[in-house]
Amino acid sequence: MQKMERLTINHLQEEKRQRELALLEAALYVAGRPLTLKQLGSILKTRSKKKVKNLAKMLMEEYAKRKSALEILELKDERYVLQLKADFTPRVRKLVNRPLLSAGPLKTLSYIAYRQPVSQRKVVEVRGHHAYGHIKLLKEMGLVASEKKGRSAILKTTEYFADYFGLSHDTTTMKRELKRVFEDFSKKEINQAAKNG
Amino acid sequence: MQKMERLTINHLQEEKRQRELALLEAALYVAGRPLTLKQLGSILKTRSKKKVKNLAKMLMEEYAKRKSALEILELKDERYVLQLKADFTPRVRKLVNRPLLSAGPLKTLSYIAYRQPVSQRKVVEVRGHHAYGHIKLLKEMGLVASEKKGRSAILKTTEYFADYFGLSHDTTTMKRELKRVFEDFSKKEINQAAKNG
Amino acid sequence: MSSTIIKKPFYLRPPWNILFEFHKLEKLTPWNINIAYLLTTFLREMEKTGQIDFRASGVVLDSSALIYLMKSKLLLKLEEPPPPPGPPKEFLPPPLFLPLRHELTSTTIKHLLEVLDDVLKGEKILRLGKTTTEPVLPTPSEIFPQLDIYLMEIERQMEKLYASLLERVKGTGIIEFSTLIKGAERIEAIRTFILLLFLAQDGRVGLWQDEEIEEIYITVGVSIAENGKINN
Repeated sequence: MQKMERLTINHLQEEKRQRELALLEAALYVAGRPLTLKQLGSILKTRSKKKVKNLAKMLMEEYAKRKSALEILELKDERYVLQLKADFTPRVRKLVNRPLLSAGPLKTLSYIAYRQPVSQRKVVEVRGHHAYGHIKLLKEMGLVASEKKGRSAILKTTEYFADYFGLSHDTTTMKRELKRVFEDFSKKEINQAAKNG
Repeated sequence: MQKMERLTINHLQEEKRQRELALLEAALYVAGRPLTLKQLGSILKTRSKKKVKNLAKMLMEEYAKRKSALEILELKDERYVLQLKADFTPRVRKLVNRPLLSAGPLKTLSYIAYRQPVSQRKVVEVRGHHAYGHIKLLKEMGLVASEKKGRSAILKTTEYFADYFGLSHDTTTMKRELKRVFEDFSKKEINQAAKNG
Repeated sequence: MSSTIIKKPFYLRPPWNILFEFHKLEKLTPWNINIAYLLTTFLREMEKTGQIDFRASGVVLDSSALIYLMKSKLLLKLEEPPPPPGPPKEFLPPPLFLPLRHELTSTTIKHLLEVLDDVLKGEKILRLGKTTTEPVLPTPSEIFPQLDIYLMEIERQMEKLYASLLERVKGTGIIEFSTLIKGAERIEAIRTFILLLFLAQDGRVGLWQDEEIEEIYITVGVSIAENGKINN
């Protein structure tokens, strides 16, 4: 009888855990951006960061185990995100219903993120006249915001931008984080070039 | 020896199938809307609807088996969609805070939906010159499609638009639906104003 | 055969040989050649050996001059101001590729209808505006509603401007707006333009604009009525 009870309890616990994992998955799916332990905790109705972290790790492992096109990543500051694995991007790109930015606007975005706060004049000087169109697009997508300062407009990335990439909201920290990303990228480029060369 | 070979072949086939399932999953995930067998076939690079259908069913089963917050459904006219199970929506709704479009483009979209099929010239006349940019964005997002008619472009909303707002794919029915909802809405507004006034 | 004939003259031996072999000279850094030392020792050696050779002295003189020239050229080169440092090369970070993520958006059909209401109001205003296309020109009160005195004077001002126009266009019958307002203050130019609109409405002048250069041409007198180009 005692054994039966234990089995039932285990079973109930397992069911509860499954539900919590699904709730976590639901949160990450609808958000489409990195979520903090706190945000996830509020969905799970718990204040225990440890619990959320454990569940997030479990879900990550579950995703890693099945041969899915999706992945859950842990970003800095204990944030988690659900996204498509990068290798699938080229095959399904055409199905995306958002204006996907091409390399030009993405370079302008990188530059603004890296130099912010930066005047629009400076961005156009460095990136050329096409940058006007890029800036407009980036603003429309909510990735960049501008502020009037005298005659010029000062450009900054938005919180949405920071969230999208799992970067810090604090500009100084974010710039440091970006520097690291760019450095990693340059190294990869160099390695690639060395391999190809 | 023969057995070994068969095992290898099975193994390779299994790997290929896994890759195809993942690709299907990737397509449904990034689209975020129902996709037809044809659309899915073009991603899988096959014209065999039967093959796509089989794979879609397999993926559906796989999703049903794990206790996921997501589900794959087959809709009528053989379309498939990956979506959040309805019971999870209330729990995670507060994480959804990004509008589909900012106010300007949304206004232009609403006008096109209400007056469709409508000439681009007419839309620009009513909505102003900014509408050119809005129309471009709406087309890129797959919400609006245009058709050349002489010198002018005739604008219509797409099936994606209908799916997004839960409207009929048939334009006439959709306009009727929109009008009805709009009238209900206006009445409510008037009542509200009468109450407040 | 005496041995003196075979023996090379002293100056073809190092270190003086440098002064006789131009091709070697060009390969050396001029600053490494001590001319004073070479010349002093050359003279001393010549005196000692008694081999006085004016041709050799001439070549030595020539070489020394050449070395001096090389040295001074280098000096001049050094004096050239260093090229201004180019603008520091801006670091252009690589593009940030956006990962693909599904995201539910918050726009509902209710939002769509809320804004539709606005848009349809705008459409209605546009239609109303269209039915009242007459008169083409704004009434004076629309332009300067608060300047009553100015309005009272408007007739007088129109006459004044018209007279001045007749005076200025003389035989040609046409004048550019920019010429008309040359040297006038901004407010004066605006006033003149408004008066022109009134005159045009009365059919006393014709106005047309070149879209490319944005110049406005004012035509005055009978000829306007004949050439159908009047554009209000």
